[in-house]
Amino acid sequence: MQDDVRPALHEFVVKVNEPVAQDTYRLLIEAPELARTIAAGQFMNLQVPGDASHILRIPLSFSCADAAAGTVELVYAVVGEGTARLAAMAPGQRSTLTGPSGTGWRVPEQPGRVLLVAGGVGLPPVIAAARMLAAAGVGFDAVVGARDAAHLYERGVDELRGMAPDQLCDCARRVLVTTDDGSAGIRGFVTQAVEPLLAERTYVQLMACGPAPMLRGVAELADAAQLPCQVSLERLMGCGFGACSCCNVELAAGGYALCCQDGPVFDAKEVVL
Amino acid sequence: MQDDVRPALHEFVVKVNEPVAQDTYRLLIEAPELARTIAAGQFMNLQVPGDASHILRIPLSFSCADAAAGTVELVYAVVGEGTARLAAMAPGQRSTLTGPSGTGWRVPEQPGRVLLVAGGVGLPPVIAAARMLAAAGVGFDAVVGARDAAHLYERGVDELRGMAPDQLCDCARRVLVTTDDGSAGIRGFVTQAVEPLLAERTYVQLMACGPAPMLRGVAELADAAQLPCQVSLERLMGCGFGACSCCNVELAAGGYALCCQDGPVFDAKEVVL
Amino acid sequence: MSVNMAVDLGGIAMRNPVNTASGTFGNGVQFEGFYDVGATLGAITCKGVAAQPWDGNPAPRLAELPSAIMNSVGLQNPGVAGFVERYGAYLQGLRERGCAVICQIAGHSLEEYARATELFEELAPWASGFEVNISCPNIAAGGAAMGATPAAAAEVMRTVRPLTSRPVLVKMAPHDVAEIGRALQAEGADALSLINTIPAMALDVRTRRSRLARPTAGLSGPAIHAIAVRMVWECAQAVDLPLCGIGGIASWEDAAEMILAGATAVSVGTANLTDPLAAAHVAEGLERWAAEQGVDSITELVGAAEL
Amino acid sequence: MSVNMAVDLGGIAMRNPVNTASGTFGNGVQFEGFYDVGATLGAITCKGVAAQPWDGNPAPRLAELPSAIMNSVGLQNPGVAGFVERYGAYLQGLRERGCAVICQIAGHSLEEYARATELFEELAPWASGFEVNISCPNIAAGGAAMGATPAAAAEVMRTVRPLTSRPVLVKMAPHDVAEIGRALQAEGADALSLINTIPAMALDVRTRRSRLARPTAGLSGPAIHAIAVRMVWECAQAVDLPLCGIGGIASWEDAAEMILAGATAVSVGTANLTDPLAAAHVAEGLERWAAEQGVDSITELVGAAEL
Repeated sequence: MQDDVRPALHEFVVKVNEPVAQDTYRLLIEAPELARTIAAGQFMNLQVPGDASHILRIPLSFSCADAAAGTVELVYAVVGEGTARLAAMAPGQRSTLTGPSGTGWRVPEQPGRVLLVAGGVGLPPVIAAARMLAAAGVGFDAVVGARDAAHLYERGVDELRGMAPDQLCDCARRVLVTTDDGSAGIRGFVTQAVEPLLAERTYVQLMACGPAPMLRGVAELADAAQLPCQVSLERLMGCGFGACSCCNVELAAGGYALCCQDGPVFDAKEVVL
Repeated sequence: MQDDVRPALHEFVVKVNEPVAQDTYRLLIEAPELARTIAAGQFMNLQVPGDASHILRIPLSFSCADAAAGTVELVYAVVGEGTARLAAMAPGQRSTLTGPSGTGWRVPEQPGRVLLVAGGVGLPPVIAAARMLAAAGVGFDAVVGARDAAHLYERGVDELRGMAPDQLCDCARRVLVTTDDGSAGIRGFVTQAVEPLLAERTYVQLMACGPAPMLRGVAELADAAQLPCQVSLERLMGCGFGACSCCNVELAAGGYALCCQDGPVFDAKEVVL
Repeated sequence: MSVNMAVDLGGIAMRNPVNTASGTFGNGVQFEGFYDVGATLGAITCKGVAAQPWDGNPAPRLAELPSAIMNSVGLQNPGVAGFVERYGAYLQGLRERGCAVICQIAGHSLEEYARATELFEELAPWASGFEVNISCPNIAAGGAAMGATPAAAAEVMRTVRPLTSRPVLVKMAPHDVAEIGRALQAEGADALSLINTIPAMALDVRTRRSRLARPTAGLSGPAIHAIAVRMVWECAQAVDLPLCGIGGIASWEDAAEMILAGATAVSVGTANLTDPLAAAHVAEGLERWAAEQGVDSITELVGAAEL
Repeated sequence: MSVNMAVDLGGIAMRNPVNTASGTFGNGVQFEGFYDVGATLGAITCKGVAAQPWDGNPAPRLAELPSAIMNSVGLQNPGVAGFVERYGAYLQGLRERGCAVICQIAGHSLEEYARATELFEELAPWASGFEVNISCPNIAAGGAAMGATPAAAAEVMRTVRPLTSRPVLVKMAPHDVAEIGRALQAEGADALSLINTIPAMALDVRTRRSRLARPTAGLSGPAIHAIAVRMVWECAQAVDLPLCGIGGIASWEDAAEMILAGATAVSVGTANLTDPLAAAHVAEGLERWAAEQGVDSITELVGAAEL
């Protein structure tokens, strides 16, 4: 456990809070110290004012931290009462968050291309991973899955396509979209796009975020290809900083790690997905 | 107990919700059936959305029900979390209320002038009483007390002054204002204005609403003048329609009545103030 | 796709599992302006009534707490004769409309329970059954609850049981529900209602006094729901009696949890104050849920939690 | 205007009455990014630790409820040796900074409690005292809590007491607090901490399964506060020991209620998750309150409710 992860309490101001796909919002907050310190794959835990009967904060990952502007971009799905309340926050409204929390993505040690895989609202942390890789000069391809075209966060896909070109690869980046119903991109699950990519192109690692069944599928393909795979997991969280031990993740070796502290990013082989 | 009081659930729409004095708001709601059926001195119990941790509705009296327009006017003080939430409701917002609830003011059976006495947020139901009297052709004077000029709901005082003139009295209506600090009207409590009025002019009855100490003082003066006195009481309420028995009012003869059903308007002699 | 929603609560036939908790629903008539009580609910449980009138506790009787309220009404009631005089005709009509009527019996001593039962037997032939409130303060024992221990609860039941052949339920306090439930079953209780409000304390820290007129009062509302479900489950493991699950039920989901935990019926309580249509919404929602669960009868879902 | 805020919790000297509830505050270090724990709190209570490491319960361990959460962490812990290795240096420093450090002892049997106490004695000379968690499941007795009855609680205390001369507190479950408190006092407990979480049940009505990995789990948060205050008051009437009041304390007012009800100290628990600064705010607020109440020492307010 990383007891040196010491999130702080930050005030934030909502700058933008706009729908960007069905049940999906893009939130831009001003939180200068957070923007300076948060690393790709880490998360924050937001207090959303309004309903005192919900006592827990809402843990959210981010897609982009702009240290110069002092802003952090989050893209979230409205899935319940808490995120609905968040979607109602207006520009100018203030609240607090705790962060940066947890252990994020790691840039692979070996040189070579990474395959990023995002399913649903797993996309934002994958965008953050892509920015991290691009900044480190590491090439990547990406597969982005969504239920259908309406739920696809297209701007995120465009961002992946538009990031600085690979410095170490001479071939073009591939960013593939899959939807369950074929209303955008390839019809099917992300794994159906990942499998041929793994056969066709060379990767040193996979990095994936999305629903548990998707992560299991991606981890199996990585395993078959004998490639390491980082996965970012989602858990209901009590505190978000190691105080309550509620967000346990089963370890392959037995026992549990804490998603908020040891994760949310884990080596797929170390956890039971 | 009046088991025939059968409030219903009404949807309402906020038309106006504006500050009219310090910590005091005027709320105009559209609720056509309520506007048609509610009687002076009765109340309603509003559901104010937002914070599920507060499970009770907010009981409020009203100042004016306009059956033709389908609207009801409420003037309320922001005194706690619930009324603060109500003050944040914007025009167009909808919620529900239960009502009409309780037993309201009674027009005196004997002919003659009534002295109305209002303290603080006791003013709105007194305005409703004045409208009821004016419609019945009964004359009245009024004493309106407030902490200071800033907390005085002046528009309400103007309404009392501007209502249809008495049909049975040839002398002009008196509407006196008192404030604790003298920043408007007479310096002192309402009783300091009530006492000389009782000595000087002839009344058949008093009708009063305000804080408990004020009601005690007014009831004592009425008693000394051998006049009946109706008082409108305030209690924390569970249901507002006789289901929970939580809003008990001690009876002079022993035992308890329920404020929400037997009141909020009582004969001052029948209750322990 | 039509599910049989009828249940048998210890001999009380209910058209659906929805009952109301004593003291939160007046005596039914107060809700007739909101919906057709007689056509909608499985049963109502009236306010607790004693042989003689009780004044109840002084004000304040109510405090609001997070997702909860506290009350100390103290069973204000007009006595059995006054109750029957005022509400008898309405309640008889309610039963004729298909809604069971459960009268709650209160007492400060075994003698008072007996006398109230006798008076109800004499004056309320329309009552579907009785619920004995064993949380009333025992005047002789310094105010402790009449049925605080298995032995004391059994004694109350032993007193009431021979006096009526109609179904007798017992409203249980929120402690030792397995042991007390077994004791009540042994004494011939037909069903158990649980839980009553949870004793709690709220102080005004400026005046150092209770926020209510009594040092302690009963906590109810959504805050206690998960505790109540656990106690219903514990009691259901311990006894072989139908249970009426009570405690913070504000939605059909809350009621469904109670049924899965082992309750044959459910009582909507504090939610009646928040939303006077709550019990009606629970009845509708339970029927939809039972259909979605694919059962022919709601009784198939009683105790059907997979734990 | 300066009030002496120091209290003595059964031999544990605290600069102010504010402690933290075990399992809600990590082991203190997790909050150092939020405020200076060592300079602010009276004490912290560490997570429960057993002689050998425990894995704890499977996921999910958490559910959100109205004004509350439920958890079933199951005392995941690295064992005394692992705990001391990982946190010993920090905790020794915390004590040197003026904040008492209370280590919580867990066990599945009397032998395990004894072994854990011996290991703490050997490896944690910096501990200010111990809190014995008697709500751990008794493996030999099918999982019932180790200290569920006065006799069983007394037996745990009798096991631990001879093994240390440092203060021993007992973390009490939310039932029979008067009787169990008296039994613990008779066995030499120095102080009592109450209440632990309240057993509760939350079901997913579509799957018919528990929302957590165990059938029941512990309810905590503002929903249970008024119940906890009542139990602290009941226990204070029954015993002559200092109490640490725990249960839904989210504000200084909540803490002040506990003190008025009879608590010498208070532990902030679930509120640490909601607002990591909660315990610090409680400490500030209590000092303002004590000054407004016009006392020279906060101890004058302990049990000072006028009921």
